[in-house]
Amino acid sequence: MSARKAEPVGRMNETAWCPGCGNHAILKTLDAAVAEAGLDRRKLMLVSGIGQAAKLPHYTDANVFNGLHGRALPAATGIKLANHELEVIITSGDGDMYGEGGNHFLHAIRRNIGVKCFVHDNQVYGLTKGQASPTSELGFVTKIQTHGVVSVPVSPLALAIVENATFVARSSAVVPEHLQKMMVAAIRHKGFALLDILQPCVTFNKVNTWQWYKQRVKELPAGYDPANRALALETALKWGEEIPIGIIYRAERKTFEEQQPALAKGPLALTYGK
Amino acid sequence: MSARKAEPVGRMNETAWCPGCGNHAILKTLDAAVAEAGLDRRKLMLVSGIGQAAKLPHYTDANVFNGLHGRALPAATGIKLANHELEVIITSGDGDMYGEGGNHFLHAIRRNIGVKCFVHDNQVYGLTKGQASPTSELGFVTKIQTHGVVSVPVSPLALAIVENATFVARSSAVVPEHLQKMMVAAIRHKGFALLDILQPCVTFNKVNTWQWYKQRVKELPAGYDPANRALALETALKWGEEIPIGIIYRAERKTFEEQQPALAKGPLALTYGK
Amino acid sequence: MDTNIRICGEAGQGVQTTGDLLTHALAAAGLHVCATQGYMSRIRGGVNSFDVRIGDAEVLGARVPAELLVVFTREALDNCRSSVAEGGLVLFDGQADDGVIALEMAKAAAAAGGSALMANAVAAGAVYALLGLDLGSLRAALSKQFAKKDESVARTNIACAEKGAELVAARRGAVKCPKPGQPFGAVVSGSETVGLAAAVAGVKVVSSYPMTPSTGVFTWLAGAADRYGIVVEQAEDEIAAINMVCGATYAGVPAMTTTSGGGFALMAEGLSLAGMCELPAVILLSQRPAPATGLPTRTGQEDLLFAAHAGHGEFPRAIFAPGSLAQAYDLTRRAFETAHRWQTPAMILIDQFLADLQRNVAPMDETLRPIDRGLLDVPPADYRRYAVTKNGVSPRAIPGAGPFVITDSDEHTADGHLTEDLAVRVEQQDKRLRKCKGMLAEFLLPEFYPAPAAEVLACWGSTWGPCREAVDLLRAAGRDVCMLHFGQVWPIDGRRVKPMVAGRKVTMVEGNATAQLGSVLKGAGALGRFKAILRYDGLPFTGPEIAERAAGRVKS
Amino acid sequence: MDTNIRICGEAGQGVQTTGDLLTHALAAAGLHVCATQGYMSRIRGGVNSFDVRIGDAEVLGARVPAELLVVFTREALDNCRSSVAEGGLVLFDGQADDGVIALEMAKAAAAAGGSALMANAVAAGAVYALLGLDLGSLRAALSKQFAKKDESVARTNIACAEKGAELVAARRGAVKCPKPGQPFGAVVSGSETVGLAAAVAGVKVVSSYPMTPSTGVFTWLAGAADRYGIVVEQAEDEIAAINMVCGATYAGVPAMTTTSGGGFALMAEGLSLAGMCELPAVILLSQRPAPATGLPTRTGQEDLLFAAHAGHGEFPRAIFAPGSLAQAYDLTRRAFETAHRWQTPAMILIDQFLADLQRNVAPMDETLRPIDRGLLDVPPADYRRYAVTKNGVSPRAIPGAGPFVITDSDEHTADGHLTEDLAVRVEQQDKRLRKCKGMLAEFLLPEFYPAPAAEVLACWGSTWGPCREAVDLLRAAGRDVCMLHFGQVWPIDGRRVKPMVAGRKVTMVEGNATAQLGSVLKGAGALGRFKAILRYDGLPFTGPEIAERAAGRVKS
Ligand SMILES: Cc1ncc(C[n+]2csc(CCOP(=O)(O)OP(=O)(O)O)c2C)c(N)n1
Ligand SMILES: Cc1ncc(C[n+]2csc(CCOP(=O)(O)OP(=O)(O)O)c2C)c(N)n1
Ligand code: SF4
Ligand code: SF4
Ligand SMILES: [Mg+2]
Ligand SMILES: [Mg+2]
Repeated sequence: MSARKAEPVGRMNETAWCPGCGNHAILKTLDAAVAEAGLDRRKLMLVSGIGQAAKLPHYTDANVFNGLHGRALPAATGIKLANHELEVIITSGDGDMYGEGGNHFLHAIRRNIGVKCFVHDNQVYGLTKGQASPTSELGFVTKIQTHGVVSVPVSPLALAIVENATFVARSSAVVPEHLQKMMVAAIRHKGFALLDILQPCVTFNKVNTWQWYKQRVKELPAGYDPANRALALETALKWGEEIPIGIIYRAERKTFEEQQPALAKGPLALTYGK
Repeated sequence: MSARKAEPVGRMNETAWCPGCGNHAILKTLDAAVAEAGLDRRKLMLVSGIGQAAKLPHYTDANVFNGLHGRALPAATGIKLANHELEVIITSGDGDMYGEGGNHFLHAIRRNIGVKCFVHDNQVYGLTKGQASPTSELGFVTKIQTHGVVSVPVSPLALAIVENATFVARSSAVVPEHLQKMMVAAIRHKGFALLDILQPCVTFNKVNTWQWYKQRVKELPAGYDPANRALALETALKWGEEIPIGIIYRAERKTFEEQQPALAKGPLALTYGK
Repeated sequence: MDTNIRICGEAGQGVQTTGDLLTHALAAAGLHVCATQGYMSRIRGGVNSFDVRIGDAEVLGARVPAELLVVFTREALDNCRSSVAEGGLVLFDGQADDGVIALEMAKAAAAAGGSALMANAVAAGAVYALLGLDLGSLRAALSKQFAKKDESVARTNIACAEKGAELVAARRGAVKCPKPGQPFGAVVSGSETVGLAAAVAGVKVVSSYPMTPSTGVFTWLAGAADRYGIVVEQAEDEIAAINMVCGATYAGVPAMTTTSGGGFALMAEGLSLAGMCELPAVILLSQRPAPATGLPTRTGQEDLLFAAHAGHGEFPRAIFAPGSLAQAYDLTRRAFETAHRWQTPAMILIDQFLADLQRNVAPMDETLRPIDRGLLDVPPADYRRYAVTKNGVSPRAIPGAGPFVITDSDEHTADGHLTEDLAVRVEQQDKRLRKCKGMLAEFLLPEFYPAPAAEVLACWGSTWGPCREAVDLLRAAGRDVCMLHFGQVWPIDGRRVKPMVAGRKVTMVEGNATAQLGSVLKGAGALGRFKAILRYDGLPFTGPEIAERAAGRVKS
Repeated sequence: MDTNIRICGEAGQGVQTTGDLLTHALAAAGLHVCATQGYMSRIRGGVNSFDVRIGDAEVLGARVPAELLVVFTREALDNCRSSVAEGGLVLFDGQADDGVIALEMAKAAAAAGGSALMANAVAAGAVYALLGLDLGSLRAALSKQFAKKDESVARTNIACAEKGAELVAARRGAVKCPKPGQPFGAVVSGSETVGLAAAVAGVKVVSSYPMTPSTGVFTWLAGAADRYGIVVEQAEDEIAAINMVCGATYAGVPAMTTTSGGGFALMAEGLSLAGMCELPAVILLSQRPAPATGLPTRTGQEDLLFAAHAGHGEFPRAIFAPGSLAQAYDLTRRAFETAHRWQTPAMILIDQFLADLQRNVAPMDETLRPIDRGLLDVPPADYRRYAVTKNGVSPRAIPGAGPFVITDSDEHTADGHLTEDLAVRVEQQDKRLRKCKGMLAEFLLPEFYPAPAAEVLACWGSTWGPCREAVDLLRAAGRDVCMLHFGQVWPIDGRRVKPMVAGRKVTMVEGNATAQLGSVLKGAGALGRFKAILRYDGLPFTGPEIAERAAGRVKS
């Protein structure tokens, strides 16, 4: 048996993030959102891939599945199928979710599986020291993209809307109050929820800084109708001097779990052998 | 040395497709389009993955790279980078391109690499005998999807438009003349071109039949402006009693090849060692 | 004695329907049947074949000569004619010829009031007549087949069968038939058997991407999902499939994915994840000839070394390779049990030959008998997922009720949290690798048939049947030879295998070009020099072939 | 003699900047330097370390005791203090203590008119003074480093260095320093060397997905792309990377991908494709401890067996594992040559230790000397890509000009068209596997150092340096021992290796837990029983450690 003293296992004491990183705010906000949503921590299931963002699950009190780079979504899907009473939240990076994990992103949305996907979108690969990510802007110079990025960035929100996602929102680490609202709303949503969180990476992204995001993020106008898909698409594609934040699209659709006859009797993991 | 008699290698004599399959029409039309576009066959490079559609390259006179299931796009990208004077055309299935190959689909478009992507979209997995594909309709019953498909189908065209593809078109094997026009236009386009081709699979798709497609496909109205992205998105998402066909979206953007300094002196494969 | 009936024609012409019908009917007639298939990677056209080999005793595999060949096309006739046994007959939907009986099947079906589709009933009726068998069991099989349709369908089909029999009545009994006994057992295929065993073992999540020849298991499980309470999901790709399985096992249910070589290659990273996180992921790997796409619908045993070493880094795994259908049932269950007992991935290696093989065997238990997941009843408050233990197995709990269950693909502490403490790394890696010892102790010893002899034909997986037949043939010819069949191919306990083969002349019989099990045995110190009988053309071995090659009559 | 200087602090504090500066400066001072790094998988915080070991003769690896420790934080001090050699000194940006010299580096930088960032120049200056060295080479190094910036930057940095020297002037020469000779060679790292060799060999397409510790090679190539005319593309994932490489090689240019274990796992299917289509794909696999994510920034040699068997089906491949920097250059080139000569994939196995290792070595040739692609000058009109040949290598042409070049991941005819003709399958598989014979004939024999002896320490890849140092130490102590280093680890020509080790006492020295090369050698019939010295905690071996363990002074 391990020599460590026998206390309940909870969060790690210290994060491995840089001082000033947007991840700190996201972590704090997540804790607040979990409290506000009144979640039972024992049923809280955090899933992640690999990257700086993906370390988050270790820093709070929850069940943790910190899997492979890019594979948070299928792992979360498997977990949700095995026990749909768990509140499954993914916290992962833009590279993780839209780069290596792009195919799962496309197809998990189609399923409308009830997992909440919080993407810490710092528009860069943090953990591997600053290469471009799928959301890096055109011209972004790195040690790999020495002449600047030439591939147009993805628009994760627009992709999700086209894919018939049922909850598509954007917020940012620079507006923690708004972020908390979005997290709670995502948690309360029944199907798949995408929350793209603009996050400053103070070390490797010198373009999209705290300041940069702060100047640009702008809450959706009162009266904005998230059920209007065409409007939502238009809104999702906005990026520039103004970056809309809020629930950009919302729809109702049966979840994947609801359509699985095998789950009718309760979570498979709990009814096993019964 | 092989015992086979020494003739120039060309197409295979016989296809392995079912009689009545939409692929026959696509093959014939491709040959006509290649002729119409005046392509030099020696520079014609057909790339495919695995599936029924993916067998096409063997049935015409061209260079052939018939690679792995889902991986036509990265292989084609590698080929184009090595020799950008080749006319690179992909002929692949909906499962190949939007299922297994989904991540490459997302990212090849961002690059605007000059390959032409012809997707034989029969809304089913043909070669593996009739499972649902990413474009199968809700409720489509198969031996795997015994209660019918519950994941909403992808809209490849809308995805491509959101991704800033520069040429996005739809046609069908049921309208070969139109198809030929689209193929020629795609070939003449400079960057990445997506041409989604609705194709009856007479054996495994008893829903989306020749008849079904014929009744629904409808050419875009005269005066339709393919440069209008919002309209293009709206048009791309139309599916039902009327299915628009034609060049749904078109834009200008530098190709990936044009932005590679290393390619300035000519194709890498031809300037090698010089 | 046994008789071989071969049906050949294009894909889509009813080769398989006719074969399936005959297989079930002849089994019901009280014969031992063994049905095997060879088909091309296309949906229509080409030349497919379906062999129904019937005997008055167990028949374990195919053989080349057919006493009766049923062909639907001229191409099939040209292709298969050379395989007709001396004195054998051909039933051809075309022109009569020497040894060829013309039977216009579609026309006959029409004459009997049926559709062209019912040509297969005509063919089956004719086969029955040529074998001199009573039509009773064929009628019953047709009634059963169409039980869910309007009663007239079965009736018309039966009329067609009778028409077929009538049309060849002149040659009734022209093909020698083994003597039927009491009907027994049920006809099952390898795919069905693996699927059933998994369902019975309690698999609850199956996530796969279709790939021949693994799709049969996947499809069977999809069909059985409602009955056994399983979620069966077609993943977007194989990477998703294995990661869903990892997630599901973490959360507490037995889960499996089914695939073939190319798909398995994509799962290698996920396999390593299961090793690191100590997840009981089960993978069915149904082999076909490779590299790359290879021969998608053919058989081979080329993925053993890959399966044994797939995934980066070092972690324990078990690989089972059933030979018989009974073993397919038992070892599938054993794979689940082993994976759960040792909390590490387990694989089942079959191939197209075994997947498609059908025989009538003792009925298999279909009642759900869920395996023990090895969960703590009540995890203590200070529960640690990766507590260091003597046998390497840590107490397992699942998330949701009690203390947190924390798992990480990075190296981690006993808590499950990621760590860069290098001493902890060694402790955890040692812990994981300690399982190897216990797993080796549970190694399923290879089995001799019929008993140890001077000469050993060593094989694994599906080669069991053909190899056993070969041993029978060779022994009948006076040769002191036996089979040694490996049902588990990884890890191999070399120390226990060595004495089994020591002093014997060993020939590896494998469906690959490099004698992969041979090198595993060599590496395990179990075997020194050996000869090899190898086949990698995509077809399964046959008993007579192995016997001839072992006897040195053909070059190996 | 040699002296070890260790710099420790948090990520982001300039540990690497200081280390790099000292490495270049001390090399310019005429010392032999060997710099090694240990860092955590984080961008800020933690404890990273950078060792600069300097000698009056070649230094090949690290050692644990440091004569001089430079620490930026209390945590680093606590962590590393025990590794200070007896009588060694610590330079600490904090409180003085027994053997600890306080040096407020940022403050000193400010005093010298510099910014806090220039603390590393202060530290370097102090190190120089403690070693009793003249500041000349340090000044030159700083001038060179900031040559592109305003001249004042270098000047201020130099002032900082002088300030550092001044502040410890009282202890000038307190740390023994090897005697500098003539400055020679250039400082290069393993990553740089592999990148350079690939560029020089004529790689034209590099497609990778970032993954430590392979990113260094990728980054170096990106930086050299314009100079050498290379397209360097960051793929969306590793599957794309390998398939782009397959496409590019098919179309006629040398291409490479760089990755580590997890990414390589995702490439297994693509590797099999290269085997089937006979494409000269080159993969740089830079190893780190696994399974799964493991220890992302540490070193290990755990992927040999996986690399040797990765990919479904059977096909030839070659795996090189350079030990020295010179070998990294030569074997990278050899990988490209082998891949092209045999038209099959080749791999280069390095690891974090070698990737980050820096030494001053004889300058490497940077002129482009493109390898022979092995293309037909003018393909004949009846050209067939997969014509069957005696040595298995078919004539290679590229698409675009002459006859069609047809390739298929399915089994194919000599034409390249897919086939289900099983005789052709055998012919083609035999053809491909025939290359194995020729490749084996080219097997790079392992090398003895200094000469065969009764006892053999056998190792591969990056263990070369530490193992060689161990042999020197053991021989100095009178032991009849030698090293046998494998620069090629697959395929192994067992028949030629066997006589090299026969009759000698062999100990495998490997950076893994299961002696993987040992089992490969066993499987190749080259080796029977062996002992093993293994390490898998993520750190590289050191010479003294291997020597002690070989001498039995610590348990292996
Ligand atoms: C299969 C695989 N490929 C590559 C890596 C290396 N890797 C780790 S994190 C990462 C990218 C991280 O970027 P992102 O997901 O945006 O997270 P961030 O660090 O920016 O939060 C990469 C490429 C890996 N761990 N596994
Ligand atoms: C890695 C891998 N997974 C699965 C397969 C099996 N497979 C071959 S084709 C195919 C799907 C074909 O569907 P689609 O791409 O739509 O082509 P179609 O046959 O319908 O033209 C699959 C799943 C494979 N060859 N490789
Ligand atoms: S590198 Fe960037 S994303 Fe990572 S912890 Fe530092 S600031 Fe945050
Ligand atoms: S199965 Fe469908 S897609 Fe394939 S050849 Fe037949 S009709 Fe065409
Ligand atoms: Mg990021
Ligand atoms: Mg399809």
